[in-house]
This record gives sequence, structure tokens and C-alpha cells, in this order.
Amino acid sequence: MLADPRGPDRQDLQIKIGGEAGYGIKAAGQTLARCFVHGGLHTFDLTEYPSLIRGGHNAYQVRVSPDELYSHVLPVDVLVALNQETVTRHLDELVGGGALLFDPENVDEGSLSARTDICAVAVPFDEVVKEAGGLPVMRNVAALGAVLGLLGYPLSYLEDSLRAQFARKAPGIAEQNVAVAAGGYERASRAGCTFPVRLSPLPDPPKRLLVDGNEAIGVGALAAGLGMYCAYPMTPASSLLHFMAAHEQDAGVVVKHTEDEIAAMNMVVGAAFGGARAMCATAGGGFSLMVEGFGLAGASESAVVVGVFTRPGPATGMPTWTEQSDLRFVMHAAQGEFPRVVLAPGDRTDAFELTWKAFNLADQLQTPVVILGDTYLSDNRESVEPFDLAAVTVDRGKLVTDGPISAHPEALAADGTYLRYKLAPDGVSTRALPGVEGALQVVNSYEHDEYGFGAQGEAAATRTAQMDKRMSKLKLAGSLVPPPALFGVPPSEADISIIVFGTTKGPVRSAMQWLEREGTKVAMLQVVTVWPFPADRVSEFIDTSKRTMLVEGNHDGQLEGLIRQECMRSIDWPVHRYDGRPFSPEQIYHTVKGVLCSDCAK
Amino acid sequence: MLADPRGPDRQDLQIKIGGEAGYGIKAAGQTLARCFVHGGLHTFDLTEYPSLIRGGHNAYQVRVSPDELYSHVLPVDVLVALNQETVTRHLDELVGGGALLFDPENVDEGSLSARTDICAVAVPFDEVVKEAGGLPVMRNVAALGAVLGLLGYPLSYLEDSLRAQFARKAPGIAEQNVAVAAGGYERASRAGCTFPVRLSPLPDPPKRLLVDGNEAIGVGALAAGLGMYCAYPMTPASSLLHFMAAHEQDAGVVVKHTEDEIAAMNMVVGAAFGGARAMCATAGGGFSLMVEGFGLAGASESAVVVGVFTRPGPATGMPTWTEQSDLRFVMHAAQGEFPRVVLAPGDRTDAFELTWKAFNLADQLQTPVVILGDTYLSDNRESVEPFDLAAVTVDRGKLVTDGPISAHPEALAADGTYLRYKLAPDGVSTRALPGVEGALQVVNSYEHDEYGFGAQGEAAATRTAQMDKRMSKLKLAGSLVPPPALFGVPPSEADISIIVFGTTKGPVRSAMQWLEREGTKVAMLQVVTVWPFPADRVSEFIDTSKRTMLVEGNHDGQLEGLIRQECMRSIDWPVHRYDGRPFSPEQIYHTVKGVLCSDCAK
Amino acid sequence: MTAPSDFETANAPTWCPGCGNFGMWKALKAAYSEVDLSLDKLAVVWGIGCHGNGADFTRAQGFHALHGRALPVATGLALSNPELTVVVEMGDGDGYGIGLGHFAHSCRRNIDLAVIGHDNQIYGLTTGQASPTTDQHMATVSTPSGVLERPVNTIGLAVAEGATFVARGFSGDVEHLTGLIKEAITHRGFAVVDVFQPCVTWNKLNTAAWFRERVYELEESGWDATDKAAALKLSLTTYHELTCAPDECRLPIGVIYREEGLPTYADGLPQLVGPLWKQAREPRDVSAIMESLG
Amino acid sequence: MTAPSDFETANAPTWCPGCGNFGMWKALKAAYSEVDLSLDKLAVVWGIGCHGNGADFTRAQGFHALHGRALPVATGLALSNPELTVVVEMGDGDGYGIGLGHFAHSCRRNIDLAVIGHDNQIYGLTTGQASPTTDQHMATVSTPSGVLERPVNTIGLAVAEGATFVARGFSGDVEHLTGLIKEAITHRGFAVVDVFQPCVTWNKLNTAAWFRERVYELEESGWDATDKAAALKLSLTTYHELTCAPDECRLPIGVIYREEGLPTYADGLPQLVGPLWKQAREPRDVSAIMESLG
Ligand SMILES: Cc1ncc(C[n+]2csc(CCOP(=O)(O)OP(=O)(O)O)c2C)c(N)n1
Ligand SMILES: Cc1ncc(C[n+]2csc(CCOP(=O)(O)OP(=O)(O)O)c2C)c(N)n1
Ligand code: SF4
Ligand code: SF4
Ligand SMILES: [Mg+2]
Ligand SMILES: [Mg+2]
Repeated sequence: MLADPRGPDRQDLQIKIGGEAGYGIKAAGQTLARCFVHGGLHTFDLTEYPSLIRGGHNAYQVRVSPDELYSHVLPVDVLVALNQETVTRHLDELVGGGALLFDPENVDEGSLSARTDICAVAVPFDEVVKEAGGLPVMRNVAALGAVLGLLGYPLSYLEDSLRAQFARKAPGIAEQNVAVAAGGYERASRAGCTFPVRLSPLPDPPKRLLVDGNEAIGVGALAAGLGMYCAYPMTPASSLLHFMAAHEQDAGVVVKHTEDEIAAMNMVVGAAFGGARAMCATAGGGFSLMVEGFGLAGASESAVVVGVFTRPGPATGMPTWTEQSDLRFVMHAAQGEFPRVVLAPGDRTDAFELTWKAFNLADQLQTPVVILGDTYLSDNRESVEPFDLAAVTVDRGKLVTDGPISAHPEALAADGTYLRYKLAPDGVSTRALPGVEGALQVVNSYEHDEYGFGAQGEAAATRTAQMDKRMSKLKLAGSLVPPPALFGVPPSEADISIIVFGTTKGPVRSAMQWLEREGTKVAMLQVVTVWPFPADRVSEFIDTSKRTMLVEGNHDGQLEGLIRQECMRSIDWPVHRYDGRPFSPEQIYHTVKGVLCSDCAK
Repeated sequence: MLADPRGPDRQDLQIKIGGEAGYGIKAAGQTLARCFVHGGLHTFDLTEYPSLIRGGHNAYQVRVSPDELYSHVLPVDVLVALNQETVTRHLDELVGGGALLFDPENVDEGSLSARTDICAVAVPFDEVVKEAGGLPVMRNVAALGAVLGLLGYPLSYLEDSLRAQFARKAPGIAEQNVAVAAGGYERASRAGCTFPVRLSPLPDPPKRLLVDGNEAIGVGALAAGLGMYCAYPMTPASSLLHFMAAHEQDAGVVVKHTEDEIAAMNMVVGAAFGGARAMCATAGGGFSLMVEGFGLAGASESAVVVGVFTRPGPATGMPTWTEQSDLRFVMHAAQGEFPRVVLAPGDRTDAFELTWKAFNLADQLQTPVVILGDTYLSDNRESVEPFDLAAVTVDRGKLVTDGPISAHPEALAADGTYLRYKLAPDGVSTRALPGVEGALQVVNSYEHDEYGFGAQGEAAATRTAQMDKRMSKLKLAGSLVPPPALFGVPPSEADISIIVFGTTKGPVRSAMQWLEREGTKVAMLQVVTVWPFPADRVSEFIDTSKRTMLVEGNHDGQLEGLIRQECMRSIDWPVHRYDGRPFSPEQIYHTVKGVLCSDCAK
Repeated sequence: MTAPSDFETANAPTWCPGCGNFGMWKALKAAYSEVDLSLDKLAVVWGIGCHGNGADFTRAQGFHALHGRALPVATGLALSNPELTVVVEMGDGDGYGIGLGHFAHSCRRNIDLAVIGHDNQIYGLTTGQASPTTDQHMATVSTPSGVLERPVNTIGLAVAEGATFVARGFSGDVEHLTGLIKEAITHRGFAVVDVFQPCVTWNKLNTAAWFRERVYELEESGWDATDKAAALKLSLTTYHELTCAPDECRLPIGVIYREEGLPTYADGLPQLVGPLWKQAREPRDVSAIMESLG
Repeated sequence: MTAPSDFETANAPTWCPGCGNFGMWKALKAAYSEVDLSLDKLAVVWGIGCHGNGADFTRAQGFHALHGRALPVATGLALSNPELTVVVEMGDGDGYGIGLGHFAHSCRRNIDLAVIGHDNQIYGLTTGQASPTTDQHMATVSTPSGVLERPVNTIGLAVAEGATFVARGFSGDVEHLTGLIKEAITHRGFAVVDVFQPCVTWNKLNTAAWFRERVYELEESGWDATDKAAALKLSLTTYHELTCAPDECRLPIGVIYREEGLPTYADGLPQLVGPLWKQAREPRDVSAIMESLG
């Protein structure tokens, strides 16, 4: 077993709760994270579950630290086994000196005998529940109480959380839960396990959010003035639909669970035509069905935002796991050529920011903007500073919403006819909404002339003019999109320079903390806007680097291919992963160490 | 106006017939071509029509020569104007010394006055029809007779063709047509226009085919043992559906016009599971809807052949025109990663050969194979040597069609269980059809284990093993697929080296004839298999070239990007076209001349 | 007051002479003008097919969408701005073939749309393949041995799936058709008018003359359009067979089913208080929503 | 002679305890064994959903297809080898939602398939969103203010579009359901059995107890399953509303419509003389076809 890069002075601690699918493991883990965040600590969650409602195994991890966290880690410091399978699967992950909380009714103590190096604490959860006068479903609450008891973390955070959760609906139930939690706390606190890390709430905890990627995207979209959200459920995008639906009334958004993804995409195009800020989101499989409508958005110059959250493919693949294998797919999806923007958030704060910006870009460019995420982003919660709502702007580009079109002479032909697709140096025509007086138009899926007529679009000159008009938006896009983000030292000073896109950012940042502590200098470039590709910036990064590494969660090296294509530069050390699991910071740490070790010939 | 590169000694001649859509222009042109081919001459047709049934303008060109032809040319030597619009649109295209056949009833003679350099022949087609006792619809036949009369080409070829066409259905009608043709012939032969080129039938004409790309693909697929063809009509793929449907009974193929392209793709996957050689074909827009099912074929390891015939996009685009803009789309279509083969025929003979080979590749690799064509290939007829049917082979790869599976121990687990997805060094498992005794299986869209079970596919090791198994087929594919084809001189001897894929081959070959005649040495590399990409061969071609040019019918430089990505080499002179029109050999000829001219600094 | 010609662009229709689309075009313009729709507020969404070429001829807020996808586009549009009148024109291949799923689901939705089906029982634009409403056994280029499927029962499907206004028209009877289209536009909810629209070029069977011999007006027969079970039963006679003789084969035209007073889809959206672009004039205050996360 | 257990793999079902899929699973195995299907020749195609997890549990020639696309895969399979018995299992979201177009068109086709709908009126696998058969007004995570659409009338749609065997089953009555599945398998043509399959986890309304209070067996009421108009009318009572009280809301189970003796789709294909792999044992002689080109 490789050494734990967190080292002996580590400030962080990871807790894992495992049990049968369908028994609220995820909810329990989230409650635990909430207790820490309310105490001013940082958390990073990781959920693992099969594509089954029950009968499978679920696990939820919470990493917690007084310092900022960027990802999960591999080792587990506290393992909570609600069933035998948790022990079978995860006991190995427990660090030496770690603690196991288990229910002796469900777990065979014999199966623990190999781990004499851990502190195994038996807590009969059902008994705790019964003693406290709770209901059988409160077993997980007993376990949560026990975790806090074990860690010596004040129970009050859990009590508050339970009360907040149940207070409105069922105050009686809240108090039963509190009693059960206290019972678990008390049993475990007596166990006397000692930990290298002691977690204490801060005296004056800052207000932080505990959000997953879909919530961050949801808040970003709502802040941007989203008017219509259409989706067909698909893991890991479904929870964004639930989020939107939950807020349809208070935010005033039309949310439509459509009959399929084809309808979702086309409806969003229709809503954008009507003037709404409109968005749909799905996983790669649903996007497969959106491809034709996505092209419609391109041809018709519709301002739409499309979330594509990757899970491992091909086809149904591994619905609840993660991957970064849809990059080239979203870049090249749909017949023909049209401009598109692809933004790849690396964490939840990125997700919020890039989402509201995506709406501005879609309106400014009148073309589809993709937010390319993945399961690691969508599903896992992270504690973050409250989003900077004050920074949000709404820029609808060249849009006429009301009044007579005659007030906008730049949009008219010499004879006063409104021209929806009027040629313009930057490729963007003035867009008048239906209902604007005198602004008749044909928004067209066919090639078309400036008015929008299809038959006229077949003339070679008209076609070329409209293609050039549309494609020239990519140049404008280049000046509007978020640039790549540099982390760590400048590449010229770095021992190794790492390029990433999307959520690989987190594990690399975690690894960088450890590497920097050991004196290894690392530069990381996050390609935030994947298309149009920031070729100059990436080329410069590579050219000023000693050695380059590229970390991406796919088989083919999709970003690598793009760098070769756009920058004509190769990467020294490409690193891939495609088993459905996210990169761990340990994998990156050890790979970097391997690359840099004196006896490794390049 | 640029000089006509065909030069004064040219042996070829191009005839264009124009008239209103819906009045059989295309059929007339095809009959004309048939007359020449039956006389042992070579022809190359080009059809131009809008996406309308009537009310638009149609034009059909036949280029004819005693020498082999690879493409159309721009200038027209004989223009047949069935209406005024033909004159308005096409009179300019007529070469000096060329002939115009027109109907004075429909065409204003004043509109011809600018062209004193042509031989304008008035033939009142309706009158000719009436005189011969024909029906009004036979107007085009009168025009065809007139063309042959003008050229002094024996009328008998047209008579035979008309008789063959109508003999079975209506012998009376056949003779009326013959009389009408004779009337037209007689009128025009009196006109006494002289041509630089004199077309005579060969005394002992070889048997040649006159086929368009879809017919060539159809014959290739039938020869390969196609069992099921599913499609939803879409220009320019529709005629392949019609071809298959016309032969469903005599060839014994199940042909299904499905409710949409989603059904077509999934049905083909189902048919492949059942053991049929199965194919679907569509344009890029239909392929957009097939994307998810295409990924299913990849995940389930289904041996299917998919034709994607590009027309200009995005979206509905320009339905009846041509483009090469779906290359990256088919390469990256569908979520996740899986092996695929993309073959790009350059002409009709390629189309035949690559199609039957596609079926072998699909079976040998158990993965989808794309035939990437375009409108220029699908719609236009070319005279070609009869296809080499004797060369066709059927190789179904590791397929067990009947008998007990126990006779195939290599396909079984240690306990005798059949393993559909058994790991194999070349990535290809033995595939047993449903019905094979004892060979139970789950063919799965989920990631799966060797048997095919989905839940087991979620284990990291199983996933990685199955991904590696599937992706390793690309290596095997590399050894099976058709290599690039070299034309002209070797690149080291060439003044210019041109890279193409698909139908750009033809115009470049035509241009090469002219350039070679003038002493310019040209090497052309046709990338026949676009994926897996023949990086070594292309790199070598580039490295041994003096200067490189790449000719592709799209905006973005899709093949160019692929070369940059796979070969890390750039192209000196990329040439693009995206106005829906095919490349003309003249464009290529003049571009090459421009590049090579002494005062052009690179 | 708008005139029918106000709804015409400068482009002359390119349909084949004699095409049933001309009659429909006339009826549509007449209906628009008689309902007195404002050009600015009339939005028309087309699918792809010969019918869709109408996008070039119609002066309105037009959207020429994808083949089979007019309904979702129209749905998004209608929900994005409740002030618009949204009409959908679709083909039989388009709306009842590739787009049948959207059609059936839209029927359930009672969204306020007027849906006009150009039902020529053939794929016109792609040169004469069988459509989902082509008569069983008819030979076409894609089905030379005859269509093996039964045709889609469009009326039955619309009624069964909950459409609240279902009618059948005939392009050869422009006045009657104009009336149906007007009713469809003014009906609150999802209104379908499926129109027999002879294709003179590819469908040599179901010609205008053929229909003229067979259609009868329901209004004249005292039909009760509020009886759902009866409408379903009648739907079994609203499509026909290859061999159907004029006297045995009576094809009803008129309003087959009508259900008034039901809430529309938009009625169920209290948040839809006006055009949605008004939601995006400035950033929305999401502080409360954001603060609830944690 | 096969036993029900012959159709089981070593994988234990992972459905939630109490899920209606268990009853369906029992009925399916019983039907397979009672019809005495050979394991080698029984092909089962699943869509994606909880129901589709049956692919891991069922010993047969299995194809776990895409969400909503089981029918086209099954159609291709059935036509590629007429010697197979092909069963389709699909979910309500799967088969009547995203796949509704295929379902309706398949009904028209009379292809020889037995289609079993796991109709739990909810999206099970994706955690409880509204399905196309969810009762109107029911609140779910995707429709917290209640479903605004009417549910799909699956039975009415199947009958209207030409399915030749249409039945409704209930997973809580395994014996009755077994009989329906047997009939569907042995029926020549397109047979649909839509099954009420309570989802204990996400659909707290339409529970087994709820159905038990409401279902009645058509067989016992002397139902004439050959009357198409009557079947359409009955279809209006085969789906229900949120508030439906046990006594007003009687839900028929049994065979609702049956049309025997019609040619199947394959009957219309004289070229389909056996499994199509036999066509591809060696190159086909296409010289005559090739020579006709020119
Ligand atoms: C996805 C897709 N598939 C196929 C086509 C080609 N296509 C255009 S129109 C049409 C059918 C037209 O038939 P119908 O809808 O009945 O309209 P009509 O021409 O008869 O008015 C087809 C198949 C397309 N545009 N898009
Ligand atoms: C194209 C596509 N969209 C979405 C999904 C996600 N998905 C999987 S199962 C399912 C719905 C399941 O509901 P249902 O069909 O009723 O089956 P049940 O789980 O209730 O048996 C969805 C939306 C998918 N697999 N593919
Ligand atoms: S092809 Fe048919 S439907 Fe199309 S315009 Fe001509 S007559 Fe009308
Ligand atoms: S979620 Fe519902 S349908 Fe799925 S297994 Fe559980 S009870 Fe059954
Ligand atoms: Mg039609
Ligand atoms: Mg369901």
C-alpha cells in the first residue's frame, strides 16, 4: 500500500457510511456534512451508488477539514458499516488507526479480525433507536450521532440539523430523531478512539453553502433570468430538473418534464424564439437524442443553453458513475458546421459562474452554449463561499423585445423590411421577438437569406454569406468567453505543468497541495472554455513548461487530441482513467512523483 | 473568364438540359447519358435541383468523352433550354462556339442576342411532338432527339433506349416516342452547328454500367448478402431505399421504411443480433437521430453498416446540394467511446467495393462501420466498368450461426457457460446467434461482464477490461481496412501533393489530367479509410512532398484538423468549399496553377 | 382588420399545380383574416415537407422547424409568450410519422395550439414514399409490394389521447375548411384539424375527385361532437382502405369531437404571468434560494 | 419441458421488496414454461428502467436495449429470424413515453411480438418522476405542482392503432396475468399486455391494495373482446384519476380486444423464408441486378 500523501500532520478526515441502496445513506451523509459546514469546517462529499433503487450497495463519503478542500481522497478514517457488505467492500480502505462503527446485529465481528490496527466500535443501532423511542427508519440517525460522538464533535449541530429538517412537517418526529442521535452519540463517545485529527467547530463560523454541481448550475441559471427549463430525467442531470421544478413557483420559471430529449431540445429552441432564456440539460445519452435539435439551434441562431453531464458510455453505460468522454461529441454533434461554445466547470463555484455567463454568451452570440459537466460535478456536494450574486449580469445582446422594429434601423433592409439574418461584421444580427411590431420573419432550419426565406438560401452566394456570418461568431466568442485559469506557480517555474478540463481540476488541486508541501512546484492550467479553444494560451503554457502532463477522464485522450489539433503540440505525460471512478488526488500525486523521480527516464 | 483547361484538343463535351422542376429533366438527361454509354463512350452526370417537387428550376448535365471521366466540368458545350429560366441562369456557362437548343415558344430570342459567339438552334418542341403524333409529355424526347441530331450522333441509340424503356409497359407509346425523337433529330441536324469534338459510337462498345453512388452501394450491399435494410427517406439517401425496395423480392431482402431514423438504426441493431447482415442509410440529419442507436451498436458490439450521405448543414440546410461536413460528426457521434470504422468512397467503383467490404469489417470487428458519402456521390451517374463481382467475399468473422455452442470451446467459460463478451486479445469475442443451442446471453447497452450482465459491469476492473477489449479492435481494424490510395506520381516527384477524402477525388483527378498534360506533376493521396486514421501513410506522404494541398468540401477543415491531430503535421494549402456545390476540376486546376506560379510567394 | 393577402409574402407558392396545399393555403389566410389576427402576434410553426414550404409564402412570425418537430417548438414558443396565437402546420409523414410521439403527448397536454395536418397520405417532398396514413396495400417507391401496415388512425388517436378539439377537413372544400380552422384557432386548448390534401404528383389514388365522391359534412348529419365514445367509434370510419367504394366508404368531415371549458396547460402555470423575456431583464434575486442550500 | 426456474439466471432480483415486478416476473416465467418455450429460441428485449433490470435475471436470448427503443430492436430481431419467439418488456416511461411513437407504429404493423408493459405509472429507476401514465394532478419530483397532462390512454391507443391483441393485467394477480401473457405469446400478431405494476417506492398512490379494491376480471363479465368500438369505449375506463373512489372506479383486467386470423407483418414478406443469416453465407449473385444498371 502506498503512503497516505496527506501525511502525519494532516488536518482532514474522511468518513464513509455504507449500507443497502434505498435506505437513506446519501441523506445521512449529507446531514453529516451539514453539521460540519455549520461548524465552519470545509467538506467534500463523494457518493457511490449503483443504478438500482434497492438491492445494491450505497456508500457516501464526507471529507472534512478546517482547510479548503478540492476533492475526495481515497483512504477512509471513519467507516460506518450499516451492513455486512460495507465491511466486505470497504474495510480495506480504512487507515491504520482509523475507526469502524458497526452494528453487531448486522455485521459479523469475525470479519473484522484482520484489522487489529483499527478502533472497532460496536453500536447496536436498532437498540439505540428502540431505547430512544424512535422509529426503525431512524437507524441512520443513530449512526450519525455515533460518528459525532466518536469524533467528539458537538451533538448540537446534528440536533439543529434534524430539527430544521423535520420541524415544519413533524416536530414530534424531530424530537424522536434528536433523542436517537443522542443515544448514538453517547454510546460512541464512550468508545475512546483517538484520532490524529481533532475536528472542532469554529467559534464564529462563516456562512457557507453546501451544494452539488446541479444546484450550483440551477442557482446560476435562475440568477440569469431563466424563463423555461425543459428536460427528460437522466442521471446525473435529473436532480437539476428536480431543483428547477421545486423552484418553478417561487422563481417563476416554466419547467417542463417533456416526453423525451428531442422534445426538450426543440421546446427550448421554441422558447428561445419567444424570448425566454431557455435551457435543457441531460447526460450524454439524452444529448444523443438532442443532436438534431442542437443543430437546429445552430442553423436558426437560437440562444439556448444545454447542459451535458457525462457518465461513462457508450450507450446506457454506467449510469451512476463519472467520466469525461463526451468532449469531442459535444464539439462535433449535429450535421454541418455552426458555431457553438463549450464551457467546462471544474467545481461548483465554476458551475455557478459559467452558467450565468452561458446565458449571456448564448444571447450575445445567438448560438447554443454547452455546459459540459459530469457525475463527479453533478452528484457531489462541496462547501463553498456563497456565490457572488452581485457579479451576475444580464446581457441579452442584440435583442429587441418590444416596441416597433422601425426604431431599430440597423435591423432593417433599405425598404424597411426587418431582416432576422442581416449580415453583420461580427456575425450577430439584431433579433426581434415575435410580437415586436412589424418584425415579421422566418426563423429557419433551412439555409436562408437575410429575411429567413429558405428557397433563396440555395443560391451559392447567399449560402456562403450566411455560413460566413454564422462562423464569424466564433471570433467574437473568442473575445467573450472565460479564458483558461492558471493555478500554482507559473509554468516556467514549475517542475511539472498539468493541463485539465472539467472536474479533474479538483483532484489535481488536492494533489498540488501535497506536492507543494513537499517542495514540488506545479503549474496547472484549467481549460475553462473548451470551444472556441484557447490555442494561444495553451501553446504558451506548453512552450514555457519543463514537462507537461494532461489528466483527463477518458480513454481516447480527447483534450489531448484537441491540443494536438489546435496547438500542434504534444503532451509528455497523458494520464487517463475510464473505469467510471473519478481521479483521486492520490493517483495524481503518485503519478507526478513517478514522473519526477530521479531514476525514471522519460 | 478563365481559360477552359480542357484546351483546344479536348475530347470531351458537356451537355446541359434545363427546365422546370417536375418535368422529367433528370430522366431526360439520364436517357441521353445512356445513349452515349451504349455507344461505348464515357459519361459523368451532374444533377442540380432545388428541394421542391415543382415550381423550381432543374438542370441536368451530361459530360461525355471517349476517354475516362472523373467528374463534371464547368463549361457547357450544348445547352438545351426547355424554358426561359434555363437561358437566364445558364447561357453564360455556354462556351464560345457552343450550341444552344431552345424552344422559340418558351424562350425569348431577344435574351440570346448577347451571345453572337454561339450557334443558337430554335426547335419548336411542342410542334415536333404534335407533328409526330406524340403526347405533350414527350417534349423532352424531342429535345433529346435534337441533341443527338445536333451532334450527329446516331439516333438509333435513342430509339433503342426508348423502346427498352417503354417496350414492356406500352409498345405503342414507345413508337410514339421514337417518332418524336426522330422529329427533333431531323430539325436539329439541319442546323449545321460545328463542334470541336465529334462524338462517335465505338464499333464494338464494351459493356459498361451507368450508375449513381446509391446504386453502387446498393449492389455492393446486396452482393455482400444483405438481409435487412431499414431506412427513413432523406435526400440524398432516399434513392437507396427505393433501390433496395425495388429488389426486395428478387434479392430476398427485408426492406423496412421505418417510422423514423431512430427506429431504422435500432431495428438494424436488432436484425444484426438475429444474424442478418443489416444496414441503414440516411443523410446527416437522419444520422443525428441515429446517434444514440449508433452508440448502442458500439456498446453491444453489433455488426452493422450505416450509410451517411452528407448534404449541406446545419439542420435541414440545403437538402439537394452537396458537402463534406459530417466527417468529425460521424467520428465522434454518441456518448462515450467505442471503436468504429469510417470508409469514404470517392467514386462509384469505390462505393461498390467499400460497401461489400464494410459488411466484412462489421462482422470481423463486431462494431459499426460507416460509409460516408455525399450528394455528389449519391445523385450523379457515372459510366464505369462492371463491378468486380468475383472479388466479393463474405467473411462473417467469429460468428456461430447454428449447432450447439459446446462445439466452440473458445467461446465458453470454464464451467461451459457461453460468454458473449469473452475477453480476447484482438478484442473480438465469438458471437453466437440467438437460437444456437445453449448459447444464452445478454446483449447489453449497459456496461457488462463477459456474459453480458449489467450489474456486474459496474466493477472497475470489469469496466476497464471491457473498454480495453472493445477499443483494442481499432488495432485489428488498422490491419483490415483499405489503405489510402495514391494517384499520379509519387509525392517525392510531384510539384504538388494533394490530399482528399470522398468525392473530391473525382474533380482532383480531372484536374490532374489537365495539369499532367501541361507537365505539372501531381501526387494525390485519397484517404479511403478515414477512421482508424492511416497516420503513418499520411505523414509519410506529407513528409516526402514538396508542397501539400488539401481539398475538402467544408468550412472548418475537418480532415485537416484530423491530420494535425493524428500526424501533427500541417498542410501548406488547404482549399475549402461550402456553398453546396461540388468542387469543379477547374477550381482545383486554377488553384494549383496559382500556387505554382512563379511569382506566388508561399 | 387584416385581409387574406396580408398574410402573403412576395414569394409565389411553388406547390405543383393542382396540389391540395393551395386550398389549404386559401383557407388558412381566410381564417387568419376572419379571426382578425395581428400579423405581429400570429406565429406559425412548420415541420419539413411540401406543406412546410408554406413558410416562404406566409407573412407572420414564422418558424420553419425540423421534420417532425414542429409541435415541441410550438409548445416552447406558446409557453414563452402567452400573448401569441400559435398555429402549427405539419405533414402526415412529419406529424403522424416521425413526430407521432410528440403529437400524442401534445394531445394529452391541452396546450393552446391550433394544429393543421396536411394529410396527403404520402411523402410529397421526398418524392412519393408511403406515409403513415397511406392506405394499406398501396404500392409506393418505398413499399413496392404494398404497405403492410394499417394507416394511423389520426382522429382516434387524437381523441383517445385527450385532444379537446378534433376535426377533419378537406382542401377541396375551402369554405368548410376555413370554418374549421377558425374554430381551431379560437378554441382554448389543443385543437387538431386533419385535412385531406390530395397530392396530385405522388398519390394517384386519393385524388380530389376521389374525396369529393366520399366526404360528407358532419354538421349536416346532426353529429353530437361532445360524445367521446361515439367520436372514437366514428374514428374507425375516418380512415379508409384502398378498395373503398364511394357508396360504402363515407368519410366524415367537420368537427368530430369537442370538449370545451377545460383548463389549458398554461392555465396550470400560475408562474406564467406574461412573456418570459420579462423574467430576464435583470438578474433574478436568488439569494433566498441560494441560502437554503447548506 | 421447461420449468419456470429454467428461465432464471444466478442473479437474484434487485427490485425493492414488494415491487410489482416480482409478480410480473413470476407470471412471465410461468407463462414461458407453460407455453414450453425453448431457452434457445426465446428472445427477450428490454428497455431501460427498473423493469429492464430483469435482463440480468432472465435466462434467455436477452437484449437489454436503449430507453424507449425495445420495440424497434425486437422488430429487427423478429424479422431477422422468424424461428424465434420474441417478447418485449418495457416500462411506462420507456414504452409509452419516450418510445410512444414506436409503440403506436408497431401496433399498426401486426408484427408477431408479445409486448409486456410494466406500467407502474412512474419513472422508477430515475427516482420517481411523473410518467406518461401518472394520474393527472399527481405531484412528483418533476411535477411538484401536479401533472398537468392527461395520462396516455394506452389501451385506447393500442386498439385505435390496430394492435390485434390488447389486454390489461395486474401484477397482484399472478395467475390471471400468466394466462394473459401466455395468450399474448401464442397470439399470431402484435399482442400487448399492459400490466398495473405497483411501485412501492415512488408511487404511494397506486398501490397493490389500491388496485385490488378496483380491478375486476373482464372474463367474468362476459366481455366481447371482438368489438372494436366497444373496446375503444371501454378504454376510457381503463385509466383512472387521482381521486377515483373504489366503487366508481372499476378497472377492467383481462383481454380487452382480440382480432384473430389477420396476416402478420412477416406474412407479407414472401422473401422471408428463414433466418436471414442464411442469406449471407456466401456472396449473393447480383449479376442480373448489376447488368440492369446502364
Ligand atoms: C430527420 C429527417 N429525416 C428525413 C427528412 C427528409 N424529409 C423531408 S420531408 C419528408 C417527408 C415529407 O412527407 P410529409 O411530412 O407527409 O410532408 P409532405 O411533403 O407530404 O407535405 C422527409 C422524409 C428530414 N428532413 N429530416
Ligand atoms: C435517452 C435516455 N433518456 C433518459 C434515460 C434515463 N432513464 C432511465 S430509466 C428512465 C425512466 C424509467 O421509467 P419507466 O420506463 O417507467 O421504467 P421503470 O423504472 O418505472 O420500470 C429514464 C428516464 C435513459 N436511459 N435514456
Ligand atoms: S408533391 Fe404533392 S404535396 Fe408536394 S406540392 Fe406537389 S402535389 Fe403538393
Ligand atoms: S423503484 Fe419501484 S418499480 Fe423500481 S424496483 Fe423499486 S418498487 Fe419496483
Ligand atoms: Mg405528406
Ligand atoms: Mg415506470
